[in-house]
Amino acid sequence: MSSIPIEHGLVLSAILFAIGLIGVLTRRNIVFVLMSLEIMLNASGLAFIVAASRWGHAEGQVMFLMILTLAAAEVAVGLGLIIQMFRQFKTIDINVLSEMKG
Amino acid sequence: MIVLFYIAAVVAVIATIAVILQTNIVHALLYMVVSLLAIAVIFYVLGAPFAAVLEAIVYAGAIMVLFLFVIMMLNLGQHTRNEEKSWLTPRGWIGPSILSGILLAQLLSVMADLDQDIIPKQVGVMEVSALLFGPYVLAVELASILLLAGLVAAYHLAKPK
Amino acid sequence: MQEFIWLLPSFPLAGFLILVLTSGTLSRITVAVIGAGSIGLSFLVASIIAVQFLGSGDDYYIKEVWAWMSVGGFSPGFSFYLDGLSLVMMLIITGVGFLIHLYATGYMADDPSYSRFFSYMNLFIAAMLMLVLGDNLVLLYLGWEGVGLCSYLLIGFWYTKPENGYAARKAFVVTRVGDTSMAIGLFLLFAQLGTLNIQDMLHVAEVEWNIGSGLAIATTMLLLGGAVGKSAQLPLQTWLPDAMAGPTPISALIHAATMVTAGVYLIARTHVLFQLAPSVQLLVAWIGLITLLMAGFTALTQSDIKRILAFSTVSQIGYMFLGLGVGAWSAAIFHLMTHAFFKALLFLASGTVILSMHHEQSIFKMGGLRKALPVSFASFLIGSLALTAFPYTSGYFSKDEILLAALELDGPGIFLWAGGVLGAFFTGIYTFRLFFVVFFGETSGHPPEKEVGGWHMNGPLIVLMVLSIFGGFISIPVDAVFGHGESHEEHHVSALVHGFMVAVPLLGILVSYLCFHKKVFSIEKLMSYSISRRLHKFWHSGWGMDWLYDRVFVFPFLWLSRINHADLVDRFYGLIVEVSKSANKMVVKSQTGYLRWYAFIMALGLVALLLLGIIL
Amino acid sequence: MILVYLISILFVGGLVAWLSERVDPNYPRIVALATVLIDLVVMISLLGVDPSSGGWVASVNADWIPRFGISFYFAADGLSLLLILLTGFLGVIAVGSAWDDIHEKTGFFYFNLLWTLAGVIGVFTALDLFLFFFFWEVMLIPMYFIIAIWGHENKNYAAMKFFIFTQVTGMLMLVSIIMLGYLHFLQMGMFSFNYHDLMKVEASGTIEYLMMLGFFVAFTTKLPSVPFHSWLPDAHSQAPTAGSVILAGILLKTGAYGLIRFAVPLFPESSLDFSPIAMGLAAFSILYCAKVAFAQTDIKRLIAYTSVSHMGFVTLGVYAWNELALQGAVMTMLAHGLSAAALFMLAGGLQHRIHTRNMQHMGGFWGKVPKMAVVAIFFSVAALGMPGLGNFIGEFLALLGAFQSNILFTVIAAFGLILASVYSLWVIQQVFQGEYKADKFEDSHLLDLNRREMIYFGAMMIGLIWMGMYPQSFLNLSEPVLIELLNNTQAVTAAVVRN
Repeated sequence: MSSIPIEHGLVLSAILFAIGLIGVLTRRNIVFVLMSLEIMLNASGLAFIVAASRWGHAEGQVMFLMILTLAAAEVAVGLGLIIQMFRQFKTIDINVLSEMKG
Repeated sequence: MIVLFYIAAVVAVIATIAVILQTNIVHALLYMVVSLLAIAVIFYVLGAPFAAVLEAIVYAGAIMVLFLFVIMMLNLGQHTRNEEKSWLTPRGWIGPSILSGILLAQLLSVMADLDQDIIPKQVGVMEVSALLFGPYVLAVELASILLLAGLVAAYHLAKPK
Repeated sequence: MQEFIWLLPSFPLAGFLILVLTSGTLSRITVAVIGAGSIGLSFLVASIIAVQFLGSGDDYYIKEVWAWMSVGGFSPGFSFYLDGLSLVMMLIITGVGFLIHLYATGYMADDPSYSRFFSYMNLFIAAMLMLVLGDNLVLLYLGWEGVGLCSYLLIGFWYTKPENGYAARKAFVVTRVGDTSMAIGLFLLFAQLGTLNIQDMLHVAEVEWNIGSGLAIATTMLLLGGAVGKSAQLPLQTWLPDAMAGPTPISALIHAATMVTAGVYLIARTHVLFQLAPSVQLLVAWIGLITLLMAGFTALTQSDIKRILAFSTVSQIGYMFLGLGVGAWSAAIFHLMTHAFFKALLFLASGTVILSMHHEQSIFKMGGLRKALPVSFASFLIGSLALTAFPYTSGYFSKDEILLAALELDGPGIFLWAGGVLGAFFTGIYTFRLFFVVFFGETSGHPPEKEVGGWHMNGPLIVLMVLSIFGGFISIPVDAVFGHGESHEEHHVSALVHGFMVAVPLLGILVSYLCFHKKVFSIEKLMSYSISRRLHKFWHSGWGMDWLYDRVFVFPFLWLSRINHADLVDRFYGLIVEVSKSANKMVVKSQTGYLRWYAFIMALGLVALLLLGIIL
Repeated sequence: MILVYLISILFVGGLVAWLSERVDPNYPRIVALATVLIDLVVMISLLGVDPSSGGWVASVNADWIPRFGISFYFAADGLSLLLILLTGFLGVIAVGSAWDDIHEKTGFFYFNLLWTLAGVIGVFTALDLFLFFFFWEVMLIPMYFIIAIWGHENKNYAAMKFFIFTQVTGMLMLVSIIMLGYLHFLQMGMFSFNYHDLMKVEASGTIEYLMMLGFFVAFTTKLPSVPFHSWLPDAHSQAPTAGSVILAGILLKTGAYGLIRFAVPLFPESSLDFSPIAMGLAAFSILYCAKVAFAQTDIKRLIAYTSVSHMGFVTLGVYAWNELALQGAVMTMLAHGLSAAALFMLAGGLQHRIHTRNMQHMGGFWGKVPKMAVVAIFFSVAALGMPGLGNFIGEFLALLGAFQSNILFTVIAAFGLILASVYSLWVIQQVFQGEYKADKFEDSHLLDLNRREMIYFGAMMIGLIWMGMYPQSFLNLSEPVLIELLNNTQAVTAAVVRN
């Protein structure tokens, strides 16, 4: 049997997504948060690839490429922000950044 | 090949869990690289070699190195582990885990009745490129502008006063 | 000359405009010449027109000056209608008006706002002429409101005293209540009859309405509302006594001779409608009677010289209403004319007294003035006699005709007559109470050194004295106007009744003489009983009408204004603002500032959405 | 094209005025005055143009967004002309009243002033409903700035309230307009926002009623009428004098114009059903606001409430929907435009002199400022409906016509005449009569009207007397329009009754 049930691929991406979400919600270190975000992004990219490979399409890879670009840009900006934050607050605790509240 | 998929999947899940549980940030980063490489393997198995290569080069190579640079710049390492440990209380895991569990359950229930199989078929660089520079050329251009904007923003933000 | 009838209001109007536009830069003498002269010119023109009109033998004359507006069948014009009734009115207005203007040039001589005074006076005359000469009810309404405005301005002429402004507002607002009723009457008339031209309207009404029909009753009730407001009859009489706050010539001109009789004119003008609604006509009579009696009692208790005369005016207009109510149209107009003569005389004379006494108005602070103020004394004597209907003075003829007409009316006529005679008795008492207290008896306070006067003040008094005595012999040419509405047989009453009617006022004078001159009966002793004190207080306040109206209308209105100062409707919109603010406050609490919290909420939202998708 | 010129002169003039401030802060007012005067001349020249078929003069029709049937369709008839002339006249007056009043950001002020006027003229001439809505918004935003920048102590609150009220209700109208266009699409196969096309649209009872309500609420908010009036007292009391003049004199009339031109003719049947409610609302509005006016101590708030009260006569007249009543409504609009503007200018003049609007701090000004007292009495008396002046003609005709369609509410509304005298005279007494009090302000600041002010007030007085003594010259202009509207709606309603 040379076929994989599509559910298995999607389930994997769902699991990775959920793990990434846990990371985002739990960690206070902003670098970890950013990494968890990357996990989530990656999981969604995986879902695209899985879905596209069901039909043998190339569009899934195009979408993945887009996500990749997005992730790269996001990481660049995010890390720049982290550096700036560390300069200002001398910490990478995300809870410190809670001044913008109603 | 199919066995490879399941092995890579298990590796990816374990490595990812390890990422979020780690207190040592450099270790976490290494687990992350492992996870990404595992996913690259999965891509390959699913017939997306171009994506697999990019995953390895851009994600595992470039982005993770970027993280590493930042960690080095901020001089995070062993001495922040204690701080990290004190932030990670067991109670803090409960809420997110329950929420994510529900989300996962929902996603699984949505996928439950998909009864279709993937027969992996190689979709090479050529097809992808034909699409990229055909119908999606505008998206590519926009993506390049996004990257440019990201570059400028990152430079601007990280610039010392 | 008749086609120049438009000149009549134009002269005073021109005078008004000149005086307003120059706004006090003219010398006093110029102001006097313009102010009084314009009325004099009007009187001259009026006289010539009158002679020509009477000579021509026509029943009426119409002159359209310009079409005011023309909208969907509603086309009142600026057109003047001259007939016997408006002729009499215009002569009274310009004639008596001129005399009063002349008097005022002296009376107001020391006032800083000389020019302003005459500009108002001229505007008043112009408006009053519009009122009586207008051939449609809209033009009449224009004059009607115009005189009200002038009355307001003149009552509040001395504006620095807040109570004058209050009195002026009261006068305007109370009459405005009547005016509104009249305006609604006009709407109804137009809706039903399709025209507001008085003569056309009366003809159509006569043809289309039955006697006693509901529409006739409704319209006449509404018009009556206007009339009682302007003429200070029950239930809207309360403004007139307060209106005495204005300068005395105003009281003579507006609040005795002309404006307050506009209601009488209105009813006489539309008498055809009132004949179609006999019940309302009878109501007019009863209103007149009750008002004249109430005002008589009140006049007895007043001590301010002008207020006594004001209540006496209310009472005399009550007689006119009584006359209108019993169908003695021409008698009512006749009484209007004689009343204009003798009441103007009394007011002007009281003006001289007041001015000589340095603006003292309480009769009990005067006394024994007959030597010091001979002209006033003579004027008051003649005026009072005419007012009490002393035989062969002008008031005697007119009042006699009204009372006899009342006696001849079937049904309630005898009561109306008896009431009227009783009123005449009181007239005798209160008039001569004033007369005896002011001119006889002890001199109290500081007697004046000399009487204020001069030809321009005494001249009008003398002319009015003559008119008050002999005015009864003037015959007014109103037969053609009321011709078809009035029975014209001679009054057949026994000599006994007639003698009785003559004797009653004389009896009143006698009582007054005994009480207030000879002091046979002591008023002080009477006043020592609490019941009489209370009664005195009650009558003094004008039967508590002001008290009542304050409580029924004024206070609730003020109360409503006070509680709703901030506009309840706005409160509703404020409520919306409050609700959204507090909702905002609640939402703000979720804005913790923790990034992870936001992410958590987002995930929660995702879960909820997915749940929704699964369920549906 | 002349109508387009009318509007564009103002738009361009506004821009020039704004730019000219860089040269000299005194230039904007001169530019503005010149602009409105030129505009006024152009308007007067419109009177000489012979109307084409249907009574429309100077109509312009060009495509704007043809896909949705939206076009630049301007045209004027007698009714529009009257209101345009009022706009031009009061525009001159408003520039005059701002002459010495505005010292900060003069360029931007006159820019806003002229753009508001341009928006108003657009509203009065647009015959494409989308275009109409466009101008409806155009006049709103500059007005917002006028209040928010040059207003008094509580200007932000007032400006925001003004904006929200008109904006929210304007949205309701937009929904109705789009609904109408869509119904046209469904019935005729294409979109159109042309006034004449939309007249032919048929709608079922409920839908028509709802669309009518959308228009009604938008217009009665602008008018305003209870219960949508409460923005007006705040806006007026905070706005600078020129803003009040435009607001009271012209902007409120756009609401009334909208009722006559759009709300009733587009939805004749549901308007007929609705008329008792509208007339009742009008009568209530007259009495309620007259009473609230009496309770005010702030003179501008008081005048604002009297405005609402007087506008009740317009609503009453419009929903009576017969010739007399409509003519009355139009005359009331014109006369109230002048009298209310003048009263606001007087109040503004007082505030400018003694820096208070509280009447309890005033009293006995007659002796001190006699000219002002005479002018105040003239306009108060005009406002309370003195015959011989324009307001009387309007209110009398409105009531006379309304009486034929609804006796009860007309009688109730007539009581407004009494209350009008109560509050008008109360103002006179508080400000001008009584003892002279100068303890709350600098005595020497209380100067009588200067020559410039006298010219403006004199012009407005002449206008009111003209309207009062020979209203025919105004009535003739609006008569054919109103008769046409009446015939159109009567044809529709008669057809309904037959079926």
